[in-house]
Amino acid sequence: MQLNKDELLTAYRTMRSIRDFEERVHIEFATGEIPGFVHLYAGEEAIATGVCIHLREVDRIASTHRGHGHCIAKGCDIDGMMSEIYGKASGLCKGKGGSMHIANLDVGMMGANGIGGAGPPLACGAALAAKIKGEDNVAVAFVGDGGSNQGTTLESLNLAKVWNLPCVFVFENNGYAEATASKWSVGAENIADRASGFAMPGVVVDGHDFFAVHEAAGEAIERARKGGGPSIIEAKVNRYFGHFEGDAQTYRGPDEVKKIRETKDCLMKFSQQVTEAGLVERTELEAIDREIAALIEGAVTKAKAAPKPAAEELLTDVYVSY
Amino acid sequence: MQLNKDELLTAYRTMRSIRDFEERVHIEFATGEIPGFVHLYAGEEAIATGVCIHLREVDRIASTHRGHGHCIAKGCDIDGMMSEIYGKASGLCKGKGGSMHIANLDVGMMGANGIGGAGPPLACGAALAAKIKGEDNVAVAFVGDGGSNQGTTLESLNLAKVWNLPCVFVFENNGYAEATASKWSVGAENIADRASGFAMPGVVVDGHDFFAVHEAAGEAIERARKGGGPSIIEAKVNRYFGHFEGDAQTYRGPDEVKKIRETKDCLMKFSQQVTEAGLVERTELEAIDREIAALIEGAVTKAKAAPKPAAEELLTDVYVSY
Amino acid sequence: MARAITFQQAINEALDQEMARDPSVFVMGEDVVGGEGAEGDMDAWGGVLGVTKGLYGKYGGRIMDTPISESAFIGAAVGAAACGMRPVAELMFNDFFGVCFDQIYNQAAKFRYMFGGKAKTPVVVRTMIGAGFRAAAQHSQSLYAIFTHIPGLKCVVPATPYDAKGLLIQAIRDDDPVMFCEHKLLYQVEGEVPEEPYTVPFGEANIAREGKDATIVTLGRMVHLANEAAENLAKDGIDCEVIDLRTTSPIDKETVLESAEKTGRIVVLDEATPRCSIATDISAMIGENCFASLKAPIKLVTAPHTPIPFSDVLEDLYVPDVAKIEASVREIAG
Amino acid sequence: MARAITFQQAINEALDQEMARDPSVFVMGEDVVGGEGAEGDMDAWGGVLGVTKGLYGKYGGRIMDTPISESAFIGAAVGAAACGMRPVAELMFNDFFGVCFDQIYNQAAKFRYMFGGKAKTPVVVRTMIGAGFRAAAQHSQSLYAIFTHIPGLKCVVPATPYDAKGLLIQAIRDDDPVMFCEHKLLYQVEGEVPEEPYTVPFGEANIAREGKDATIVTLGRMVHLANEAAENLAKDGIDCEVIDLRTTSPIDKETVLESAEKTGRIVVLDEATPRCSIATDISAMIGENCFASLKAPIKLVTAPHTPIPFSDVLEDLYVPDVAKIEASVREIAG
Ligand SMILES: Cc1ncc(C[n+]2csc(CCOP(=O)(O)OP(=O)(O)O)c2C)c(N)n1
Ligand SMILES: Cc1ncc(C[n+]2csc(CCOP(=O)(O)OP(=O)(O)O)c2C)c(N)n1
Ligand SMILES: [Mg+2]
Ligand SMILES: [Mg+2]
Repeated sequence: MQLNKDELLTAYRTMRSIRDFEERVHIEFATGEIPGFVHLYAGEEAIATGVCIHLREVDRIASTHRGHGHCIAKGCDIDGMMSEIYGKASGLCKGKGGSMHIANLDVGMMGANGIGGAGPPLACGAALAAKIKGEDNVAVAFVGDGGSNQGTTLESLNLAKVWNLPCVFVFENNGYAEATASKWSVGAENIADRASGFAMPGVVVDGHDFFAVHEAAGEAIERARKGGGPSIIEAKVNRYFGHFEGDAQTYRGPDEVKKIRETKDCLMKFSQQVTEAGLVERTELEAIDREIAALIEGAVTKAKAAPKPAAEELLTDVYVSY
Repeated sequence: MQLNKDELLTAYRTMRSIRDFEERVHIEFATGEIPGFVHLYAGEEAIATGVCIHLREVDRIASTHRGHGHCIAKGCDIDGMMSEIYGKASGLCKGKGGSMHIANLDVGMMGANGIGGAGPPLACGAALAAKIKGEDNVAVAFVGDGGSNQGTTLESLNLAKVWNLPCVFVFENNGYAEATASKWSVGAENIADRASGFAMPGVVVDGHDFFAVHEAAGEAIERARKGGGPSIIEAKVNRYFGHFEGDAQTYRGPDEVKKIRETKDCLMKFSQQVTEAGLVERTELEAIDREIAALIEGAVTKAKAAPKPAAEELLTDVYVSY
Repeated sequence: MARAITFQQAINEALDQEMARDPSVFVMGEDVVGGEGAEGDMDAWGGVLGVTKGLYGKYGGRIMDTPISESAFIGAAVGAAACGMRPVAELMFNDFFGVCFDQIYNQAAKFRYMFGGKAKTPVVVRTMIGAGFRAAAQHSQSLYAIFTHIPGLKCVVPATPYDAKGLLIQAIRDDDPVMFCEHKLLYQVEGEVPEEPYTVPFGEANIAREGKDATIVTLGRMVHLANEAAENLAKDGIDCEVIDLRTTSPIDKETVLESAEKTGRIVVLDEATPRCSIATDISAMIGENCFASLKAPIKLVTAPHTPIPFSDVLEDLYVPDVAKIEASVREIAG
Repeated sequence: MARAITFQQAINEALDQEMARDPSVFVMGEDVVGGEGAEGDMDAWGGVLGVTKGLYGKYGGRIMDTPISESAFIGAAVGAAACGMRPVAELMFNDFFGVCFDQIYNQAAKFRYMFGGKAKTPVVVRTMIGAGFRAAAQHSQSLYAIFTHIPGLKCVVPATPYDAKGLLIQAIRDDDPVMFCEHKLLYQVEGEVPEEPYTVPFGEANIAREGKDATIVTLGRMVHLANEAAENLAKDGIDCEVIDLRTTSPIDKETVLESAEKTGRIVVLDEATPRCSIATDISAMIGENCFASLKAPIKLVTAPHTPIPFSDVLEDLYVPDVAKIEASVREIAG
């Protein structure tokens, strides 16, 4: 699957947007202005980006508590996201959901989710809807290594197989579920090893490598779209920040993250590859960097300035009719 | 694993007890005197028997809604069981549980269970208790093919692996979950194929063949007892009666059961094998047949004659203290 | 045209008519077809008690068996609903909610609010409730208090074939997630049911019987027992009003409070267990709003705070009966 | 010796002392140790908010991390309890009950009854409840009404460090399954707590403040708000009694009813959502039993029937506050 220049720039822009968004939230959270829990996706950008670049707006994704990257990759508005994280009326969910519940069904983003393993059944549902309607839309469930052990996830694999759903399960194995290592909590060498027990293809890819993710996702999504049923992609990756902001991460090796940032960073690798291959000029990437920096700056400024939700909002949106 | 004569006779007695118990409940149910749902184990006797013969009283089993066979094989009192099914005060659970909730923790039988997939977590708990106490007891979870697709079951496999529990998962694949064929509902060739996704051994055996079950169970239980962790045994088998009594079974092929009874019946096969090998005399088996016939007759007579629970029983046994 | 059909037929008809009307309606659950993958007949079961029987022949791929994976398939119904479908998922017995409730209460029920009003999740979960079937502790519960406790969920408990049909059609057309609770002992009850599709609105209680001396507020199967008790009491000159709530969420506060103000004497009758129940819910609502009109304490007639026993004698003591209802009304009747 | 420690330390100490006393007590949950399998420190977390920190150093194999598999590990706790152990399993947030409740409510809670009195399942499920943490709709609920609804379960909601320790020790020693609900906003609250182990019995409410004009019945974090409201009201000559239920199941009917008879004016205060709640439960109980003593309608002060909003301004409106409590008392105070 060869990507053209536009696609490469789009991929870079998405990854850069996620990175800058997360790095900025990290900084802003420390000031105490952002309430609640925030789980940052920095380090894992290649996965959301490499998968979602294959998706149309009508394709759906279900996400996790660590959802910012998925949201951005699936086309959620960045201003709206930032405002949501600040709990403002201008937020994508009017400030009622917050970081863990950002969603925009209009662009096929079915929601970040506060419940580990809640996404796969929902993605099965999106895939089922497509199948019943006779549309060739697909659904993707992003799941963590921790979430891979949840019964809801495991039974969704079986359901997707049995119903032959156009559904792809992307396991983001970032090595940890909170402070627990995936090599302990996943009772198998790879999460992808579970695929054979549900008679579906399963592959392991380097989650820092946009091109590896892109290729595996392309195959799986294509297969799903053509009626070939579900599959598993396990992307081995790392998260740069703590489980949530405030996590001291003493469970990690001393320079664990530093080393990865220096040797495997997805943006670094991508930039090197595309510039060395002469596909893109470094200046073009730098232009994007500037563009995104301004975008994120603007999002934060707007979020801070925006009003909080009005009191009436407490009681609305519970039901369509009651 | 060579069985001595006593062991062979014990195995036969257990299988015959289960068969006669179930055939009789089938008949008695039709008279309308037995209330509620009854799920019969006839046809599957070799599994419960071949597994439980390896277990000591302090080893534990968790069962399913189709629990009579497991109860008998683990040593529950047959009079008490029959009375329980009739809802009598003399029942093993004072008539408060019924067929779907027969239990006797004193003999390591943790209960039949009305919830599909509820047994595996409980068996993990029994295994964990043994492990923490430093005892070499094991636990066995019996699960149906239908129950194999329940998230609770699947995540128990992982937990047992991660904690290296002395736990064996015995999947009784009798071809159906209610009216749904396992070859449809299980998204894999074999349930045992799931073992590799949890890095544990998994084998498929003929569930009509006592010796096959006995051997596989012996290995798995021995491994568990010695600290070698969990494993899966899938026993392919058939049930002779409907899902529950009253099921017309129109989803089955016309002579499906008849053919199996004639060619694969576990009691028939066992008798042939042991008599042909000269290990046991046919007359010895016939003596057991008579003994069991009397036992079951007695159980039914006692159950019918027994009083119903007293009204006070409604409010007792809810808490130890309240 | 109304004819007498059973409660079960009424539900089947509601599903049939809605599936015919709207291609986005589909049905799924364990053995709602029955026979998937097997050698013999498809549609062998049509649900464990035959309620969905016959729909497969008409709608094929829109009625689907599922593996025993309630979280996955009910979650799939929720996900499909969020994507524009109108799924009707069957949770065979409401007792099984403990393996899958997250998808209902944290997902379906909260999407709209969490997403700032931008989601709509029109999923119906049909589920069997109720004791009296000798089905013991894990197949006989009535858990609608739990469903009612959850903001974002609606909860329906029909008492008659007429309501079963009209409320189910409403549930399917409704844009919010609905728990639809069917009492297994009502399936064979007959009643007049129009042939054409119609809806019974949510949040409108049915005054099953008008009366002036006392009010029995109840729901589901208990409505029939309340009516019977009321008839018996009428012979002694005690004229009871019987209110059938029909939906517990939304609740018809107005009808209940009006009746309470009129009679001033209330029995709340509920076959579920007593703590934090619909019975306490109604009692508290009346207590807070009709204080001045109450002539006697509000009596609660419920099951005891125990699991449901298997033995028939015990189960018969467990479920409120006509005698208990009568006695309670007499206790407070002036 | 009593010294001031936090609610969180009180819980840690209760676990510590019970683990020291009884080798059948063990603790499990997601990251209750924290760091399992990782390169860095074990006991890096000691629970998501550090409540179990330090126990690993003392009890090693008796405090165990788990995969994210609540049904499996809570079920394992239930199974181990049925086999003679006294497990304390942590369900990190009570909001997660929807993925594992079957093992609690259909298994642990019903074993004894279903098995004719022959089982004993002394499992404790520790779980965080409560709003006010900006944790949004899926991490802020208070679901104790659901736990209370279930026969066979006990449910504890401590309000003070003293009670947290004594009730947790009681829960561990208790032979029945217990839901132990810890309000996350209470963890840093300090109070006097004896160093030695002690139990606070179940089913005995605490009269947090004596008074004669009105009674506020409440629980958990709301006890502190009720006390504050009572102090403010005292300045205006309204003398409130504050009853802290401590356990919702069993419930201390006697203390509640006595106070109701004494004051005749009741506010039930509960931070959970209103329908089929502890608030309605208490109100109905008083309404049924103290009819003649009531001088005013029983007021319910609760959260609204909505999911919990994320935004701080909305969440602050969601949770009952001192002003609302005061206003409600004034409304009914003679
Ligand atoms: C059902 C459930 N259990 C536990 C939690 C608490 N929790 C939130 S995130 C998390 C770890 C998730 O790990 P993983 O799936 O690997 O995702 P990651 O955070 O690494 O992206 C846990 C245990 C939860 N949200 N839901
Ligand atoms: C959680 C749950 N879902 C559904 C059911 C209803 N049910 C009872 S038995 C059964 C089929 C079980 O099939 P299987 O596990 O293969 O066991 P078998 O009956 O064949 O022994 C079903 C669906 C249940 N009891 N529990
Ligand atoms: Mg992870
Ligand atoms: Mg089966």
